Amino acid sequence: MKQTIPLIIVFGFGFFVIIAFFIPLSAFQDASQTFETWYTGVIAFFVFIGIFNIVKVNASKIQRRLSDWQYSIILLIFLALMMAAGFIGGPNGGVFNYLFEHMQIPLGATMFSLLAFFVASAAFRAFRARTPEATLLLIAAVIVMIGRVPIGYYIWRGFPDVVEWMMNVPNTAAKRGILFGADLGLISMALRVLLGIERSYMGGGRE
Amino acid sequence: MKFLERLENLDRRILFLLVGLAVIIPLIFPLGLPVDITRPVKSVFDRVEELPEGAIVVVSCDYDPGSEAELTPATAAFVEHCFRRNLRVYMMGLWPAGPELGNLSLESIAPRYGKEYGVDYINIGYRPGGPVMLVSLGRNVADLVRADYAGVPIDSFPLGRALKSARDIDLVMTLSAGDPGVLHWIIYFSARYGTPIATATTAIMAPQQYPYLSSGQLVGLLGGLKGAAEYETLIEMKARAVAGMDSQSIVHLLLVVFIVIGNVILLYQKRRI
Amino acid sequence: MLLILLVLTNQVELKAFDTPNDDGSSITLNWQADTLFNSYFIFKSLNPDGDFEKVCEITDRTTYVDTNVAGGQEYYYQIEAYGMDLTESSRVVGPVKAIPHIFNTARINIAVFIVILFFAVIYYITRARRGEKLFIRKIPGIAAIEEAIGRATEMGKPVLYVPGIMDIDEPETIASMSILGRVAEKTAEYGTPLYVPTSKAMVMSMAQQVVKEAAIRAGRPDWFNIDNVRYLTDDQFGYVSAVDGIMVREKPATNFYLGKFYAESLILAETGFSTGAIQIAGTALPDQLPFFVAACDYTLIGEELYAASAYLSQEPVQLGSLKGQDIGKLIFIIVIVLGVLDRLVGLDILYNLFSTVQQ
Amino acid sequence: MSTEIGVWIAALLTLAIYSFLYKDNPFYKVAENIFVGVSAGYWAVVLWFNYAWPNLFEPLIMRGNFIYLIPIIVGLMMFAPLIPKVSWLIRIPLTFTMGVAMALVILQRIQGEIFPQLQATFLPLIGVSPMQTISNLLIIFGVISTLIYFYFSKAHKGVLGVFAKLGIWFMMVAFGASFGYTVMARISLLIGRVYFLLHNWLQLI
Repeated sequence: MKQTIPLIIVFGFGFFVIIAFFIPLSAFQDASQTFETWYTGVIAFFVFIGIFNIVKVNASKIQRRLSDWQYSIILLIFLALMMAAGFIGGPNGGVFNYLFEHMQIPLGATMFSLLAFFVASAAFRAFRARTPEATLLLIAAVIVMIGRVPIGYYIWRGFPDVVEWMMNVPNTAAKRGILFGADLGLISMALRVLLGIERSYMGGGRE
Repeated sequence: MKFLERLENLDRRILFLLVGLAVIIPLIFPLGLPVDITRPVKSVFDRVEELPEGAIVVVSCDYDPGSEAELTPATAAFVEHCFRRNLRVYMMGLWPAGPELGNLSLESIAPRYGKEYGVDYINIGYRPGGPVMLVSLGRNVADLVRADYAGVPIDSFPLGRALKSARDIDLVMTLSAGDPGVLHWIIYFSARYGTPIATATTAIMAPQQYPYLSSGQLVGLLGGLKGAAEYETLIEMKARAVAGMDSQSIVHLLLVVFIVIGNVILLYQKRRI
Repeated sequence: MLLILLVLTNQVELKAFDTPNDDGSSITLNWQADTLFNSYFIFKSLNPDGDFEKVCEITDRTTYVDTNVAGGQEYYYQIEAYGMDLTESSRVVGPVKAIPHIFNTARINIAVFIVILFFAVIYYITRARRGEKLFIRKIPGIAAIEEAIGRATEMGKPVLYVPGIMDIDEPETIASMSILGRVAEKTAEYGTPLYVPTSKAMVMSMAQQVVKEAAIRAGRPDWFNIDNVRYLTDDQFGYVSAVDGIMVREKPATNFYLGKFYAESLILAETGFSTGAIQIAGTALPDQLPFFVAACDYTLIGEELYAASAYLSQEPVQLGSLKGQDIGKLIFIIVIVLGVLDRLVGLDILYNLFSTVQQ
Repeated sequence: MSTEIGVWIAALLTLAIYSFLYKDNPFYKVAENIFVGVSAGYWAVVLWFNYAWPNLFEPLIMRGNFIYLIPIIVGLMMFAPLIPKVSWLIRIPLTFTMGVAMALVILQRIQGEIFPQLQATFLPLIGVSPMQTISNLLIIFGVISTLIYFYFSKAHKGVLGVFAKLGIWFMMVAFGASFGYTVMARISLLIGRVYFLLHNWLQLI
């Protein structure tokens, strides 16, 4: 039962949605639409088990005085503050927005901007002409890097066109090939999942 | 050749420091290098130029503060252009924070052109639901949009009444930083209703859009801050994006120098073996 | 003379028909008229000479979908076109009625495509199930997964498994969960600690199940520590900041990044590199592949990610599906070649066959 | 210098994150834990108000649509693992979500990605400029050889091997180009933050 019911659910809902896609009758369309709404709702609702997990993990860290336990207190305080602000004052409330604007936004943007540095260190390390493949990677990267900025245009007026050609031709070709392959892999995996052949995602054993 | 060996094991924090300086210095002391125009940006510009006065352009702010640095300048330049051409701007967003950020641009630009809220532009705010929402939006706007971002009934605005379904939209501009975003507009909206889609994306996402550009599923593309700088140049209003271009050039050159050094080290090592 | 010509050419040609491929809730009107007209009144009636009621006014196009119809009821339509100082009526068309369709014929191309692909996969699964040996070549990135776990064990350090930042409705995440099952089984066998920080609560729930069951399968239920599979935050960069923290503090010997990634890919991979970990990445979409390729030791590219779980399982049935995928690729290649030839001779049959825009 | 507290908080947090580039330190740890706490709370609120409430609870509570009890009960099964006896019930919401999601994904990838992309690969070889003909041929070749690289059930030898190798080359050029193309974006982000520090906080520019 622990295996069968979940497998029936995956099979039933999956194939229903696929079939409903081809049947314009309102009964099918409405049911399919309802399942889609439920599914977005259920996914979102799950965030509360996440919050529960954060509290549990951090509380036990504090209780057991594991290393860096003091920081867990900070985490829990700000979590409580943000949730209280949001659920009492609503998602447009003043405190909620203030914390979002002056803490979450700059923290996110700064974390994101670390990439400027990491792009440099990765380029320094990886772009070395060790093999023919690595050489292609290196040459393509350097051409585009220079051609994309105004100074490239200064050096040679044809640079932007070369960059555009590289993006349009080899880049498009390889990415399209990867996309096709990935989509096939995806469809085959989705089918294995729907048919219950692949069940390791739910910890299920072999057939 | 001890020097090269030292470089090989260079503490990457020195790289980090150099990158930091290369950004800060040109911002304080600008160089003013010129900006060239690429075709995907020109296509967006031309499409806007071709639209008749009063055409409705949906501007979808599908980004958040994380990519604000790249997409706000593009939003501002595009909205500026729309107002200049007397097009009507219908703003929304697939990301919660997007329309709020977009609104800052609207509010600062509209007064300069004497545009009136609800008549020449409107902001219907964040629209959750991604794909499903887009499909129903194209089918019938009224099903989905009852009020603008401030909660005022949409029917009380002329522009709110004018847009009923995908057919009334002349162009969609999505400022996209990920999912849901430009891909969803293409797959769930344009593929179904045939509405032309233009986009401004973060530079990271830009290469991914080329297949859609060449297949005609996208009208045009503003890639990253560079795209915004090009658009600023096209509408002859140089602002924040153009200012950042100097730092860009310097850092790019710096990176190329790093790469050259890396390869010199490699050559030296090869010769020693 | 001129006036008569005008009148003659100004005829309005109206067509009304049941909207194809809908659930029987609308009738579509199309009309052709001279460009001199700029607005059209649409009238509708239940009988051809009864009282026509005005439905609406259209100004900017020459098509209208009437959704205010009762199923099975017959309607008649007429249009009046207005220009500068011209008025012209179309003749009455009808009867038309809206009929529900049970199959969306505009999507038949998609249906056929799905059936072919499903069939290819199922065919080879069946052959494999009958015990036929199917050859699958070695995929370097996948082979490296086991080695990397072994290395962590030798060094007595933990393994970090990052399943991407998206929820379980993304296929990459599901693929990642399947691979996690195999990785957890191995680490449990060796008794190596396995950290799985997640960015989505549902992924956490699923990963907990996967790792727990894997521990039981490996005969080491005591090895499973539920707090090692935890939720951090839904926020992309909040999540990254915490995972970076785990990397520099716990110093895992092996980092797996398998799933759907966005900009965080390089932040993770570079931080991981600085701690000296062996790194194996895999993602299906091309966006983040360049960064993983540049900064990680092995990268599973596109389809390889989906193949990994089938490959690692070494179950004949799963391997059979890989062969099915190869048939899919063959079909793609043939279709592309035919499509190009088709355009070369100017037939455009295939081109139209792959159209998806609906009216 | 700015006199706004909010700007100061933002600036200090920004610097705390940058300190990680030097090495892990208490400032970073504080910023990291604030970040995780604030953002987890933020998303809980956003997901509740934008998805869970309107999609599940509002129809039940405000409109009395009792069928919505089903998804809510299914959702509540997320807590099942807390009770060992029924812990397997967690599989019900997980499999429900996956079933719907997998089906949607298959359909949309075919309709929105595979079909248009295949169509776009049927490129004209005549009636365009010679340069365009060469480019189009290259695209067609590139797509095919990349696909061949992913061929699993044959060893990469002979003709297949040549194509697979070409496929790798195409991918390497694409990866290099994408990497180079995105460097800009990354620098833009740093420019954005430096602009904030210099303009909004220190008010130097």
